[in-house]
Amino acid sequence: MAIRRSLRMWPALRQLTENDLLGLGTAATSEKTRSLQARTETADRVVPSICPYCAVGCGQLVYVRDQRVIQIEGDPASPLSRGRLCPKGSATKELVTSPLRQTTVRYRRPHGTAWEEISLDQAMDMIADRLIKTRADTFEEVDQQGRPLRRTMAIASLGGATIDNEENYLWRKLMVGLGVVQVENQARI
Amino acid sequence: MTISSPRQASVPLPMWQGGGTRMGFFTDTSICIGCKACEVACKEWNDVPDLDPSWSGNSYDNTLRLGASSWRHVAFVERPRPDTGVGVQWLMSSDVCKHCTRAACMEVCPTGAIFRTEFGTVVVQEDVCNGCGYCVSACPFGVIERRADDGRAFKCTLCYDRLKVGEQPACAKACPTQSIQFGPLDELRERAGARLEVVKNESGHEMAQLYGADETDGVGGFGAFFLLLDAPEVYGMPPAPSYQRRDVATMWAAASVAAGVLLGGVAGAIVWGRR
Amino acid sequence: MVPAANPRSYYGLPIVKRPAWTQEVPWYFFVGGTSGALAATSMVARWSANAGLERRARRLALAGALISPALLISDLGRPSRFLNMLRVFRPTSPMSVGSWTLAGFGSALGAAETAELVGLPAAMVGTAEVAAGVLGPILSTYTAVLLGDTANPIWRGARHLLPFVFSGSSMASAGGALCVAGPVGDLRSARLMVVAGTAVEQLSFFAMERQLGALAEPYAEGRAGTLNTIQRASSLLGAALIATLGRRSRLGAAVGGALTLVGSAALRQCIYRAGFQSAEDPTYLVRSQS
Amino acid sequence: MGSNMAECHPVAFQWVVEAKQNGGKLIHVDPRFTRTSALADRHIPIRAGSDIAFLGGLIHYVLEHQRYFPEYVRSYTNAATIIDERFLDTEDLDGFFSGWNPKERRYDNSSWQYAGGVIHAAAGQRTAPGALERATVVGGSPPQEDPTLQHPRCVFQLLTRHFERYTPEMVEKVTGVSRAAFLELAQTICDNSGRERTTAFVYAVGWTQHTAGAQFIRTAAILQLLLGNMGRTGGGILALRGHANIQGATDIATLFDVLPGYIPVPKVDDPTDLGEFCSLNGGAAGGYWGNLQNYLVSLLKAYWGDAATADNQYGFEYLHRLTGDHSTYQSTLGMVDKTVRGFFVLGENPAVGSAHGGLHRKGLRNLEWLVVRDLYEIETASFWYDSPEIASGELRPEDIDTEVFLLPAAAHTEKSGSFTNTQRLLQWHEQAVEPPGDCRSELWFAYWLGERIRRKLAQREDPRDAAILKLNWNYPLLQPGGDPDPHHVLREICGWDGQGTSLPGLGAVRGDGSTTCGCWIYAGAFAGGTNLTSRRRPHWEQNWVALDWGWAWPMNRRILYNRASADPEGRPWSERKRYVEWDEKTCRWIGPDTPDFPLDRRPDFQPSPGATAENSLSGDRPFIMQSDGRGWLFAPSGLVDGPLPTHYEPQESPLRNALYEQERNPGRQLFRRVDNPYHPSAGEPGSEEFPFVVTTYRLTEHHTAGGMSRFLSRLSQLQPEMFCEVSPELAAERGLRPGGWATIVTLRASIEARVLVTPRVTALKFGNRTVHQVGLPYHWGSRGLVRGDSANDVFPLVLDPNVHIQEVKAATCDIRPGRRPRGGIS
Repeated sequence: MAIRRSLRMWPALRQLTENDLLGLGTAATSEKTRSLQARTETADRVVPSICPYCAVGCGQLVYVRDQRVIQIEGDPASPLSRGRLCPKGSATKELVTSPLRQTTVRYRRPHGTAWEEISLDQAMDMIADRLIKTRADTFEEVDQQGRPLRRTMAIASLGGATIDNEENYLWRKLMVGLGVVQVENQARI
Repeated sequence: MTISSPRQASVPLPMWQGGGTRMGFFTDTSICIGCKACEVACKEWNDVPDLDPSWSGNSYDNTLRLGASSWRHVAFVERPRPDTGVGVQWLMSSDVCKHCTRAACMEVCPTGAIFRTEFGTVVVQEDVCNGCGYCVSACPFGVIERRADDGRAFKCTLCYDRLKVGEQPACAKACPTQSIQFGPLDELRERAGARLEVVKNESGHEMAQLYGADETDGVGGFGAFFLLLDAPEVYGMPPAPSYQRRDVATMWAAASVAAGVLLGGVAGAIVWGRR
Repeated sequence: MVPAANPRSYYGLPIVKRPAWTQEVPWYFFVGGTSGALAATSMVARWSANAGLERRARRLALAGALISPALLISDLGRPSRFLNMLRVFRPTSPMSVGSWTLAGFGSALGAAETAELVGLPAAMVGTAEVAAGVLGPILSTYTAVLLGDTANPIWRGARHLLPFVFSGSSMASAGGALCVAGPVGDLRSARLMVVAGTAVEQLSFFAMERQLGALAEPYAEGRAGTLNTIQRASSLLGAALIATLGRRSRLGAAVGGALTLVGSAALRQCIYRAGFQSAEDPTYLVRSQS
Repeated sequence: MGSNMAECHPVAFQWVVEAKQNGGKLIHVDPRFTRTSALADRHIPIRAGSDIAFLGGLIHYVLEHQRYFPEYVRSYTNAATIIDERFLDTEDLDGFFSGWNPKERRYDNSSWQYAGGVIHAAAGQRTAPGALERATVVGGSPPQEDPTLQHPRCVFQLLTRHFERYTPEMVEKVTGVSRAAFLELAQTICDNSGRERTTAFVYAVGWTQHTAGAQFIRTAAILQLLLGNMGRTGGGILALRGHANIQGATDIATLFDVLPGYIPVPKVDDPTDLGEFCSLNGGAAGGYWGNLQNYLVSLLKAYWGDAATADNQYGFEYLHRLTGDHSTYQSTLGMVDKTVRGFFVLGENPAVGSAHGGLHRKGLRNLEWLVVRDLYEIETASFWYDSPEIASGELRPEDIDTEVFLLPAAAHTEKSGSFTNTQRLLQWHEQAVEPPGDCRSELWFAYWLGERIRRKLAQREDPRDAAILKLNWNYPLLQPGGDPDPHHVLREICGWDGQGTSLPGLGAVRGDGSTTCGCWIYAGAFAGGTNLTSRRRPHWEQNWVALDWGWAWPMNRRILYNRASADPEGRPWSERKRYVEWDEKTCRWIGPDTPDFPLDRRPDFQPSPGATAENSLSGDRPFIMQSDGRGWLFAPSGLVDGPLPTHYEPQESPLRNALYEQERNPGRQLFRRVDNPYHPSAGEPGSEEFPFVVTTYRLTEHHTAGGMSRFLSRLSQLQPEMFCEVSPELAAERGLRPGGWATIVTLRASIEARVLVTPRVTALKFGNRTVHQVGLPYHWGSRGLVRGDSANDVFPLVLDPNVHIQEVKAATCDIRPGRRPRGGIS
């Protein structure tokens, strides 16, 4: 039975049965080829997104299957990009799924010669302590003439052009609350 | 032995089943900005392996060729302006498998791994190819290649899987300036003809030409043809690719005669040798 | 910057790819070709009732028919998939035609041999032998079509002459093989095969170089050039020895035969190697097309 | 000009290509022949840093040949305004304006004011000198005008005189652009401006990264105003910005000198009274800045919520105060000098991404603690064991006492939020997957760090902590321990009223504490309680302006000042250029875009006496952010280095200033210190040591300093090595072998690069002098899949005085064949 079937599937015979004498077309196709399908068809959901590289703001569609990004490509609906992407935009999938990505907290102690792994919670606590101490040690209430300053000049922050508006807003709000003056981003560079 | 000229291809055009519209690429190099989005989009979609990073010094081209692991290749040509002679001209062109009307790679493939799809494109079936390597020498464009570590031959599939679900190929979709255009071949040819007029007359590129748009050329026209601003060889493409099999008959004839000579010779030797 | 070389090229990079094949392929051209000619010999020998020659030729041919597929399979990128060669029959593909030919050829020879061993009626042996004898010459020459049917300038440019080079060479090597293998007594026909074969081989090779003109350069340069010298020298020397000493001396015949075999093998290697050199320099292709 | 659009913004370039196919002309003025030039109708090579001379030449041409747009100039610009009689021009003082204070190296701009009053700038240096004593200009008409433009002290005449000597000959002498090429360009631009046609300028960091960067852009603005190309379709000056949200980060203000919405941060000498502070900073002036107090109070409400009351001036007293320039380069020097002890780096890579990388790495080494948040382990995180200084053996990790925290960040696919693109368009990206491992969003980081700090500080009773403890920090979380809801944060940014209803727009922002609004220019993005930034209506379902895709600030306006697309009477300048116009029937401004003007304000509207803010502008004043509603040909305030752009040589230049005795921008920010040496300039002894111009740029295949591209195999293989671009002439002169190595030498560092000899780099002739330029892409560093020396290492710290941006587009260097000595790069 199986033999007869596989014989029937033998392309050399299908050349005759499928009127593809030269065997250049369908007769030559394999089972796998006939059932081929684009992986975007198998996505659980398609998430609207925006390219994270330059400021043109090209529309992207993120295809997700089993909670993993399986493809990122242009969103044809965007009046800015009309579905097109540059090489960087086209490489976005690698940007977010690369095995080279840092996924654990790393800590380097003073004079240390190697990274150490610490928990995110511990890192957050240590950072909070450093910030509080440095601020307390260097807080300037007023200047020499007694004019209010209410700030620390011993803490600086750089970055923001690659992160969201909401994130910039919250970060600056926190820094203003702490009196951290030197909050800057790429716009200056 | 008379050899038929490339202009009159003798062998009947292999039909592709389904009779669906033939789809293809028109690459208009006059608006290519050399961004290589096509190269990246292709690799990302088709999971094509990376090349070892190496800097060539040939303008901005570090891919250098089409091959088993580069299915799109952007060529960069720097030279003095041919018209005025002063200033520079920087030609850029995204090369790809031509999906020939008469596809040598496919016709010589002994396993049936390479076949003609319902879209008229030429595709290698990775689950069938046994790496005989014949297609590599057969391709007039040096497109298809055997992957050393893998043994099988690979080339552009014109995103067969995407076409099957009505999507356009990854490179054409990404191309920012639509230098790479995808669509029904006859429409593309029309568009290209009109575009050529503009490029020649308005932009003043005297050498501008369509490459592979013409059914009567050596390989019966490309499924992926080009508008070039200069001769094909300047971009590393063959000037007049011809369809080897157009004189397959004479080749086999020669072989038969030669076989005859062999048989005759042997017979003669034996008969004569008897005395 | 693109050098202003003429004919122009893209940074001097190759346009067509160098062959993906390995050493086994030219060896197969040699072994398969010889074995094909031997099968023809054994067929004719049977008609001319030369049982000794028939059997010897057939056995040698069979040996070749067994080695050939081994060579081909080891050349594949995916040897495990060698059976796919018989997956389809593509008349458009010399390799497909060749695979089926080789399959038929091998089985025919095998059948002939077994039939004889188990003492089946002579007619059966004969039929099988005829089958092999007819397929044989095709096996010897189709490989030339296989090379001619590529985009490689130096092969493609000679597509109508290569078959003669191959048939002549196969005839010569078949004769050579017999000279090495056989007793001095009935070597006359084998010697004639060597001389005639070498003549056809060398003449058509010469004509081929003429026809190729500038494209023939690789035959004079690099490894292909060296192999060319070797093949020409040993073929001519072999033929000369066979024609002279081979008459009387068994040793002379054997040495001449050996030289012929070397020449014939070197010839295939030379042509194969030239394909690489021809592909690597884009100017050959551009010249051949402009 | 100053942009390589095809390479740095390829997808936006599709519109240029399309315009070209519709008959548009593309002219690329750039030191290098780039992939943009390849597609241009014409490429004009220019000496890096000489753009003001070039644009000034165009202004001179337009004025001399009367090619300006008379109606537009007369009604929409301050051409007729008469300037204070004390004003003296660079023509009078050979490169200086009146008011220069050599001791403090700064200008007092009181003599630049409108005669009979002071005027506030819409941006930049907001405070006008003596604004409290003298009458502030309010309303459409400044005190003194001459509509005939003949008055010797009217802006038009001053402008004419200022650019008198910017002749085609002078342009050739300064920029290296031939007289013929220049005139052809000038012709083209004029022919393509006016009622029927418009010309647009596109620029990027090629204009900003200079010691007179702000003035480069000012020059283009003057030209575009004269030609009537502002506020109209196909016109304007388009800034192409480099990062997904660099515009938003500027708006929402992770910048030291502005609060969200460009509200100035109080300086130490500003009044402590909220009202006084506002009027001093433009709050008493005309135009929309007249509502400064509304914007500020609503922001303070967003920051301190219920703790912001009338009694504590809505928390104005909580705000810290500035004592000068506290920009990032000052912070870097602070780190080097150990006054800055702690440093947060969020998705940036100063170790290789900022000018004078060596100095930045020195700063990092002198820190007490450093927090780096990124997707990959970038140079700024690994400087202590992997940097040129370590490689050279100059230092060992053991010697470095900085404590480093590297926190993995979430990618844009792992969080929801909005980006503001280069055209002020807010677009929302949805979270697709959960971030892996310890990766977290900056939203999470900011919120939870704040929580911890507040919890820790709550225990101690320190009055200095009031601002942080009273901060409104109540945000709904997506899940326990997770991110705050980004939609809620955006709502706070866009603001709500007493009932918590989202504000319909910036007009609804109040100064009486009844509204909360985190960024007044974003007010309206959440109108009707829906997140308008997440709108994705396909472009084929709407008109070409596509107002239903995302949301552009302010008020979803896509072309700013688009009132100027109609004539003073409100009629389109031409049918071809019809955009926004006055509709008598509905008594409204109508058009495919949101009119950038009070919707129902008649063209013939005249303000009632005493009216303030936008109500003080008459109906024919399109530039509603300016206190006089006009486009400023002459900037009486706002800029610290002059009311009119003036050509100065870069800090390091091979040529002397051909126009003035004063070589360089007098106001530029210098840092004379041993670790920041400058090269002697033309004429000075030793200048011949560094005879070539060096400039930096990006390649399509990489992104800025490489943090988002060098770690990606797909991109790395496309541009795998650091290289330099030199002309065949320079290669011959210096014996540089194509494909070989070269070392670029400066007093800051020597870096090596592969040599790409190309005719795309042209040697410019200046009389008998040839100036060679060396081009350096700045994508590489010591990390990633492809590595190389960092171009930024060779540049000094020297800044534009207005915006404190470094000059990396023009400096001097030497170049020699071969690799750099292995002994280290500095």
